[in-house]
Amino acid sequence: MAQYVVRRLLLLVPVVIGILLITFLMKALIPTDAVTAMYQGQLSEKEAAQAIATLRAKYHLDLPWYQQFFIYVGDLMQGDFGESIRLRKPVIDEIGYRYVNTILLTALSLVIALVLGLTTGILAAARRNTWLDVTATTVGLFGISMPAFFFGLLLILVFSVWLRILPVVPHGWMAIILPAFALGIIEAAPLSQVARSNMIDVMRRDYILAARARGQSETALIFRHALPNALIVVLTVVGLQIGNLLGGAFIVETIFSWHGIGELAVNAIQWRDFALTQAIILISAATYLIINLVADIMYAWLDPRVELVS
Amino acid sequence: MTAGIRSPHTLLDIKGLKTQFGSGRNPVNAVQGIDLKIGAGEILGLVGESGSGKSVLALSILRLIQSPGRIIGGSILFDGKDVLAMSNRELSGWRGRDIGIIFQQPQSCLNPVRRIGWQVAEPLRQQEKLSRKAAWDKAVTLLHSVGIPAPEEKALAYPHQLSGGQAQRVMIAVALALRPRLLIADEPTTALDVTIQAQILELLRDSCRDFGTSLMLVTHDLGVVARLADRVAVMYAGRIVEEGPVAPMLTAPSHPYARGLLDAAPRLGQMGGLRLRDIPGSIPDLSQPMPGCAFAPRCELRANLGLSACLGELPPFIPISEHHSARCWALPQADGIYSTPMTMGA
Amino acid sequence: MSTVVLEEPIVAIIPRWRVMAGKLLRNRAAVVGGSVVLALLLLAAFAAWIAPYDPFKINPVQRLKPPSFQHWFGTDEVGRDLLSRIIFGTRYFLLICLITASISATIGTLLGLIAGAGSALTDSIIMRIIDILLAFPYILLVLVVVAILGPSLWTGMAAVGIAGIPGYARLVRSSVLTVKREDYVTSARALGASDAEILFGTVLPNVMSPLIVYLAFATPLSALIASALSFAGLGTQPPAPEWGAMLVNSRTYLFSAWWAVAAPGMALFISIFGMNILGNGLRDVLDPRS
Amino acid sequence: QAEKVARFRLTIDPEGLYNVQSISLVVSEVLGNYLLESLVYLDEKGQAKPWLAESWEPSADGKVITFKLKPGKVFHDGTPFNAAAVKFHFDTVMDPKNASPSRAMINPLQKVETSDDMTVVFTFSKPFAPFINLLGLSYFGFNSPTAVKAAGSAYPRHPVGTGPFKFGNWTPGTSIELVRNAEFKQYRPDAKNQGPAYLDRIVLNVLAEEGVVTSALQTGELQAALLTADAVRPLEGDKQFNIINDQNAKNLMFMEFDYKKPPFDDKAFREAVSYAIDRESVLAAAFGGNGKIALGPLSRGIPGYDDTVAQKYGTPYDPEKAKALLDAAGWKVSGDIRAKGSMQAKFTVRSYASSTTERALAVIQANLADVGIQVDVGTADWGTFYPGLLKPDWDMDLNRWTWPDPSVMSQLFRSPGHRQLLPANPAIDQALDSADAALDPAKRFQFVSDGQKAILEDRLILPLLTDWPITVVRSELEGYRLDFLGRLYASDLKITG
Amino acid sequence: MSLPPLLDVNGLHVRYPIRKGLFGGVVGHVSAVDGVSLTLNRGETLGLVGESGCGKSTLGRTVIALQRPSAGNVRFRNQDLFALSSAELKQQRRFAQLIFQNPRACFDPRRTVGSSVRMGLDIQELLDPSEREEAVAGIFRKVGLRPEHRFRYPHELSGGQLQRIGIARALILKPSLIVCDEPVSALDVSVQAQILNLLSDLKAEFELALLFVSHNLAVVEYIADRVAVMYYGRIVEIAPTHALFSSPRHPYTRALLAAVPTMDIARRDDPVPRLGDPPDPANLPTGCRFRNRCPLAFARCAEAEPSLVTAKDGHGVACWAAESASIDAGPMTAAASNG
Ligand SMILES: Nc1ncnc2c1ncn2[C@@H]1O[C@H](COP(=O)(O)OP(=O)(O)OP(=O)(O)O)[C@@H](O)[C@H]1O
Ligand SMILES: Nc1ncnc2c1ncn2[C@@H]1O[C@H](COP(=O)(O)OP(=O)(O)OP(=O)(O)O)[C@@H](O)[C@H]1O
Ligand SMILES: [Mg+2]
Ligand SMILES: [Mg+2]
Repeated sequence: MAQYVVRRLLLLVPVVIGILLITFLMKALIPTDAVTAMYQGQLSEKEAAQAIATLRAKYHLDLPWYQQFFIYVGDLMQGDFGESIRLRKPVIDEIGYRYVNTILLTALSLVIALVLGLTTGILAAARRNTWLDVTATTVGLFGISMPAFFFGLLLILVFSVWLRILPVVPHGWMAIILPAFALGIIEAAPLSQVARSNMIDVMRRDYILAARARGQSETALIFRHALPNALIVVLTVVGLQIGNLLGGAFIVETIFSWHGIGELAVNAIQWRDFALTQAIILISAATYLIINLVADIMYAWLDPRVELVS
Repeated sequence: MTAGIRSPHTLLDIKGLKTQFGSGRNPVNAVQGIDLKIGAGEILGLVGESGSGKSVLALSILRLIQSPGRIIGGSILFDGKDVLAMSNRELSGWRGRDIGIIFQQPQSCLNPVRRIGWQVAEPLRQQEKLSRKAAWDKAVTLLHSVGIPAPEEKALAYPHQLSGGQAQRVMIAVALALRPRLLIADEPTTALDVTIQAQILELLRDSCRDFGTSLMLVTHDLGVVARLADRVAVMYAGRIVEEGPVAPMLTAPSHPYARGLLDAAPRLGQMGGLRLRDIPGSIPDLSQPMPGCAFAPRCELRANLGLSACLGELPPFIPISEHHSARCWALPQADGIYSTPMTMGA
Repeated sequence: MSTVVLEEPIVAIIPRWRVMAGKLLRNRAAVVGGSVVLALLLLAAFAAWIAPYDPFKINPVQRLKPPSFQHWFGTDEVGRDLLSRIIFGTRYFLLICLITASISATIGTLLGLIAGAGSALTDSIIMRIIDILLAFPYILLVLVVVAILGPSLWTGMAAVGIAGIPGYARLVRSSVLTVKREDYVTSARALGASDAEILFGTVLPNVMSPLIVYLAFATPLSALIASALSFAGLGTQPPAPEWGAMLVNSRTYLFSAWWAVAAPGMALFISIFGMNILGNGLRDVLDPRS
Repeated sequence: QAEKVARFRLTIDPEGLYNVQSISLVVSEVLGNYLLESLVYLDEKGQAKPWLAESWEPSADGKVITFKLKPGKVFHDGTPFNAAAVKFHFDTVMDPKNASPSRAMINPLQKVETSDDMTVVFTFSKPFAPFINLLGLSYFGFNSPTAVKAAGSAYPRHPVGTGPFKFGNWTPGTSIELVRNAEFKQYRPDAKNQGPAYLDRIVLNVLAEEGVVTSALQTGELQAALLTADAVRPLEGDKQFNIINDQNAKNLMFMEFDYKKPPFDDKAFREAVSYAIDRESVLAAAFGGNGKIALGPLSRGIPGYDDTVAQKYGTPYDPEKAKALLDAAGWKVSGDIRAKGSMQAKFTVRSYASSTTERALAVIQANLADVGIQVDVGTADWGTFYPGLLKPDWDMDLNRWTWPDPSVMSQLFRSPGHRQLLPANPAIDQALDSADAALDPAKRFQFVSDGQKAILEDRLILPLLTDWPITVVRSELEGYRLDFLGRLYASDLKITG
Repeated sequence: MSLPPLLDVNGLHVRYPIRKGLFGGVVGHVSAVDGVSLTLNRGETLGLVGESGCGKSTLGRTVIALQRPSAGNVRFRNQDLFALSSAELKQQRRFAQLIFQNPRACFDPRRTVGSSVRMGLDIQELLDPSEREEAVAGIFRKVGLRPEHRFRYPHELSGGQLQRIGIARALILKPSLIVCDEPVSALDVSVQAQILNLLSDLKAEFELALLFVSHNLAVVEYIADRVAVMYYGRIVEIAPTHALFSSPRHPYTRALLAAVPTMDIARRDDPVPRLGDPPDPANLPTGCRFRNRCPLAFARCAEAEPSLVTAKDGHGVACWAAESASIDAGPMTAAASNG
C-alpha cells in the first residue's frame, strides 16, 4: 500500500513536469507579460519603458522561456514559488489563504452535492419512471443547464434580499453557505444522474436478483446490496468533478466574493502575472492529482476486485 | 432405484401459470399455462431447449419476474398459501425461508463488494434475527458443510477470489442457510467443469436428503437429470409437454420432442460412429400466436402420420401411466411409431 | 450432406435505422429533446426570414423596453430587438456546439482509439497527456489558450474544444479496451484484417453509441463554458448575438430589466435542457438492454 | 455607546497599499480617501490650495519650487510629518530601482532637497506647470518613512499615513478595516469637520459583482458603493438611497486612428468618421446617459477645458455631412459599403473588453454602417489590448483616459504620441509644450485652449464622451462628499439612526 | 507418411502476465500453455479436452497466430508462422480459421451477418467484388440457411443460426484448418446436434482439419479422430479417440471420464471420484502438476515432471504411474495400488 502510494506519486512527476513545460511554452506564446500589463494605461514615456525593463530583468522576463523554466524549477526545488509581479509579494502568501478558501468551499459543496445528488439519484432509481423520478431528473437537468452566475444571483436575490436570512457581504462562516449551495446544487445534478443510472444498472444485476430471492427487503437491497456497488462509479465521477470545482468555481467565487484560487486564476491571467498563474496551475493540478490518488485508493477500498499493488 | 417414491404431501402446486414479457402488439409469452406439482422432499428435473421458458418459470414461482415481464394468469400455491396474493412483506419473509434459488452463473450472483461470510450471514440476520456474531459463526459452519476448505478464512474472501466451483458452493450455502423447504436450481452446473459438476450435484442431493428439501432442478443436460431427479418434466415453447418418473422419461419418452432431445444428446462411449439425430428447425417465436402444438412444425411424427389436429388445437395431457403423461395428439397411436431404435437403456 | 434449408418463415426485415428511429420516436425524452434541437436548426437556417427585426439594428430611444406587441421579448440596452437577437443567436449556439464538439470529439476519439488499441507504451504516453489536460484546471486552460490566441469566437471555441478532449479520450479508450477483447474483433483478425482495418472498421463503429450519448451531454456543457468565458470578458465579440455573452452582459439588469436577462437565459436553458434530454433519450434507445 | 461603522465597496482587492508601487484606481481610492494626505488639494474650480503645505513659491525661471509645510502633523505611528518625509517619498519614486509607475508623471523633476525641517525644494529640468496640480493626487500622499523602512517589502500590507483613518487590518481578498485616527487634525479648510472622524471604523468590502453590491445596498450591508448606471437602475427613486454623480469627472472616451495607414492618414476621412458618430446614443447605450458627450479633446472636469473651442471645432453628429465628406474624398457607395479605388471601407475597431466599450462599439458600428463604413469589432482584455496599441497595425481603437490635468494631452498626443505613431504637427506640439511649461494659470489655459483647437482641427482623435462615476449612498450615511479630484472627505462621514 | 503434417506445433509456451491493481502491475505469470508439441494432418480432427482454464483456448489461438508464444514454434503448411512478415501472415490466415464458443459474441453487432461473412473475402481480396455476394449466398445455403438471412443482424438470429454463420464465415475462405473453440458448448443439445452434424459433413467435403476444443467429452468422442487431454498448460494424454475413451491411461483422463454424468439411471448412484479443488494456475505444484489431486501420486511425482511418452500405437501419456505400471484400463478406484 505505502509502496503503491509512492509509485503513484512518482507517476505524478512526469505529469507535473509536463504541466510546467506546457505553461512555460504558453508563457512564451502569450503576447504580454505582467510588467507591461501593469503599466497599461499609465502614461508611458521612456522612463516608464525603463521601469519596465528594470522589472523585466528582475523577474527574468527577458530570458528565453526555457531558461526561465530552469530557473523556475530550480526555485521550486527550494520551495520558492516566486513572487507575484502584480501583487509584489511571494506568490505563496496570496495563494495560501485562497487555497484554504477554495478547499473549504470545494469540500462543503461536495458534501452538499453528494447528499443531494445521492439521495435524489437513489430515490429516482428506486422509484424509476414515477413522478418522483421525472421530477428529480428534470430538476437535475435544470441544474446542469443553468449558467452558474445566473443561479448565484438568483440565490442571493432569494435568500439575502427577499428572505434576509443570509448575508450578501461575506463575513464569518455564514459567507460560505450560499456559494457552497450554488456550487453544490450545480454539481449535484451530474452526480444524481450518475447515481441514478448506476443504481438502475446495479439493480438489474444478478446478485440483486439473488438477494431478493433470499427475501431481502427492497430497502435492504438498495442500501445494503446495491448502494456500495453504485458508489464505486460515483466516486470516480466525484474525483473528476473536484478538478472542475478547483479551477472552475471562479464564477461562483466572483459572484459571492468568496476569494478562492479560481477567482485569482482569472485575475492572474488577465494581469499576465505569470508566477501567480503558474503556481495556481501547479497547486490545482497537484491537488487534483492527489485527490484522484485518494479516490483511487478509496476505489480499491470500496471495490475489492481492485487491488493496490506496487 | 430411488426414483418414483412419491411423497403424499404436495408442497408446490402450480396451475395454469402464464408469464408474459412486454406489452404492445407482440408480447412474448414465455410461459403459456403451466401445471406442475412438486412434493415434499422430491427432486424434479425440468429440461427443455434453450428459450423454452425454464428460467422464466423458476423466477415466476418466486415472483421475481421483473418489468417488462409479468404473471398474467394461473395460481401458485405453496403449502396451501397463495403466492400470487402475497404482499411484498410476506414475500420477503417467504423467500429465503421457505423457498430458495440458485442460478447458473454463481460469480455474477454474488455481490462483488461484500465478503462471502457477510453474504451467507445476511439472510440469517435479516430472517432469523441472529446477532452479527452468531450469524457469522453459522455462516462459517454452513460454508464448511458445503465443502469450502478453510471456511473461516474463505468467509473473509470476496467473490472474485473464489473459483467457479467454490462460488457455486457458496451460493448453495446461502440458499440452504435458512433451510428452505423448496430449492430451485436453475442450471446450477452448466457453467462448471464435469469434475466440479459431479461434486456440486452430489452436494445438492445430499443436502436435500439431509434437510428434506424439495428440489426443482432446471437443466438441459439429461445426464444431470439421470443422476438426481425423481421425476422429470420436459418443457417446450412455454409449456410442459411431458412429465413423468425419471426412468420412463429417460428410456422411453412419449412426446416426440422429448424423444428428439434424448436422441440429440451425444453419449459417452455409445455413439460408435452413429450420426446424431438432430431436430431440424428451431423453437418457435413465442410472440406469435400458436393455436396448436408448438412442436408441430418440426415434428417428424406429425409429418409421418399426417396428423391434422396438431396445427389447429393444443393437445391435452394424455396419461401414459399413473404418474406419466404427455401432450401429444399422436400418443394414442404411439406404439411403434418411432422409426429409429432407441440406443438407450441399461 | 446436410444442406437442408430450414423451414423458417422469413419475416420482413426492418432496416436497423428504422428500428432505431422507431425506438427513438417512442421515447418521450428523445422526442422532446429532438424537437428542441430541430427547432434550433430551423431557427438558425431561416433566421433571416423568421426574425422580425435586424438583430444588429440599434435604437437608443427604445432602450430596455419591456416585452410588448412590437418587441415580444423586449429590447436590450442599445434598443435592439431581443427576439431577433435570440433567433440569430441560434446560429452562434449551434456553431459553438458544432465546433467545440468536433474538436473535442475528433481529437479525443482519436487519442482514445490509439491509446486503447496501441501498445502499452503509446497508451501510457497518451494517458499521461490526458492526465495533464485533466489536471490542468479546466477554466485556466481555456483562459490561457484565449490569452495566447486573442479572444474571439473562434479561439474561445478552440479552447473549450481542447478542454473537452480528455472526456472523449477516456470514454473511447475504455470502450476500446472492452471492445477489443470481444470475440468479433478476434474474428476479424483471424480473417487477416490489419490493425487499422480492425480499428476503424470494427472497433470504432462499436464504440459509437456511448460516444453519441456522451456527445449529447458534453456538447451543451461546452456551450455553458463558452458563456463562462464571456463572464471573464473573453468570449464572443460584440455585437454578435451570442446567448452566453448576452446573458453575461445583461446580468446587471436582473433586478431592473429582467427580460434582457430572461431572453438569453431561457434560450440557453431550453437549448441545453433539450440537448440533455435528447442525450437521456439516446442513452435509453441505444442501450441494448432496453 | 455603540461603535459607528460604515461599510463601503471595493471593486477588487488592492494589490498593495503603497502609492510608490501601485497607482491603480483601487489603491488610490483607499489611500487617497482615508489614509494619506497630500501637499495640496484642488478647490471646486480646480485651483491648487494648501493642505499639508503652508505655501509655495516658484523661482523666477520656473525651474525651482519651494514648499513650506504646516507644522504639527504626525503619522499614525507617531512620527512627525516633515520635509524629510516629503523628500523621502519623492526620492523613492524617482529611484529607478523601485520602478515606480508614478515616476513618469513627474519626469522633469530632478531633485528634492530640504532646507529645514519644514521646507522642501523641488528642482526641475524645465518649467513644469502640471506639477502643482499633480501634487493633489493620492500618488503623492505621504507615508511614514520610519514605517516604510522598518517594514520593507511588507509595507504595502501595513500602510502608515497621516489621514483621518488608520490602517486596521486586512483580510486578503475580502475586506480592509480602517479605524479612526483619534489624534487627527484636519488641515484642509474645505472639510466640514476639522477634528477627528465621527466614524469609529470603516470596512471596505471587496465585492466584484454589481448585482451583489446592489443587493448589499438594499440589505444595508453596505452604506455606499461605486456602481455603473445599469446597476443603479433598480435603486433609483428609492428614498433610502442618494445617488451621487461625480460631474467633475475627468475622463474621456475617444477613438483614435492609425495615422500611418490609409485611409486614416487622410484628415477628410477621419473627419467624416467623426461626424458619423452619434455620441448621445453612445452615451445612452454605454452609460445609460450618465455623463456628457464630448466634442473637445479634454474632459469638461479638467481646468482649462474650453467649451467654445469644442463647440466651434467639434464634430457634432451629422451623418449627411459625413456622407458628403466621404463622397468628396472619393469614397463611392457600392451596395451597402463604400469603396475608393480598390479599397473597401471595411475596418476593425478594437477596444478593451468591458460592458461599456462593448455597447459603445455596438452604436459606433451601427453609426458607421449608416454612412457606408463597415467595421468589425474586436475586444480583448487589457493584457492583450494594451500591448496591441503599441504595435501600429490597427485601424481604429476605442479608448478612454482618466487624468486630472490638461497635461494629459501632451502625454498622449504630443508627437510621437503614446502609440509612437503620430507625425510631428507643429501646431499641436508647440501648444502642448508651452502649456506644460507655463506656470501662470491664465497663460497656461491659453496654450491648453490652443492645443485643444489644434487637436480638433487635425481630427487627431474623435472625442466621444465623459462619463460620471456614480456612487450610491444609503441615506443613513451623511456627509458623503467628493472633492474636485474625487477624494472623499472621510472625516465628515456620519451615521445616523 | 511422406507428406509433412499440416500443422506442427513444437515446444509451445504461452505465458500471460497476471496484472493486478489499477495500474496493472505484473504480479506473476500464468503459463497457459507450457510446452505443448503436437501435429495435425490434413483432414484430421484433433479433439482437445480439459478442465476450464487449462489453456485450451490459448493453445487454439496460438496455433493460428492470434497470440504470440513466449517460446516454441508453429509450422503451418510448412511455414513457421511466427517468422512470417505481416503480409505473408495475412496470406496464411486465409487457410487457418476460427470458430468461437459464443456465437453471439463473435459477430459485430453493427454489421449484418452477411457483411461479416463477406468481410473475409474483402480482406483477403478473394474473388471478384461482384462475385462475392453470390459466394456469400452460396455459403449460407451450404450451412443450411437461406440466402436472405444475410441481411439480418446478429441479434435477430438464434444461437444455432449464428453458429452456422460462424462456420460459414470460416468456410468461405476455403481454409485447410479450423480451430473450433468450444463451438457447441453454448448451445443446447438439439441445436448442438445440428451443428455437430454440419461440421462432420463439411469436414469430409472440404478435407478440413479441425482442432476441436471442448470440455464435453461426449462431443469430442463424437467428432474427433484423435484426442488430446490437457491439464494446466500441458498435454497429459493423447491418443486415437477410441483408444483414449476405452483405455484411458492418465489418472486425470480417467477422473474426467468418470465424472461425466451418464443418462444411465442404473448408474446414478455410482460414486464419483473426488478430485479436490483445482490449483491456482499461477502457482502449480512442483513435479507433476496433477499430483495434489491424483489418487496415484507417489514420491517421484513431486520430484520431476513426467513428459509425454508416446507408445507405438500412438497413445501418449505423461504420468509416472502409467510408465512404471502396466496400465490396463481398469476402473480408477481399483488402480490406487501404485501409491
Ligand atoms: N426480460 C425478458 N424480456 C423479454 N423476453 C424475455 C425476458 N426474459 C426471458 N424472455 C423470453 O422468454 C423466453 C423464455 O426464456 P427463458 O430464459 O425462461 O428460457 P430458458 O428455458 O431458461 O433458456 P436457457 O436454457 O437458455 O436458460 C425466451 O424466449 C426469452 O426470450
Ligand atoms: N488474456 C489473458 N490474460 C491473462 N491471462 C489469461 C488470458 N487469457 C487466458 N488467461 C489465463 O490463462 C489460462 C488458460 O486460459 P484459456 O482461456 O486458454 O483456458 P481454456 O482452457 O480455454 O478455458 P475455458 O474452458 O474456460 O475456455 C487461464 O488461467 C486464464 O485465466
Ligand atoms: Mg435459463
Ligand atoms: Mg476457452
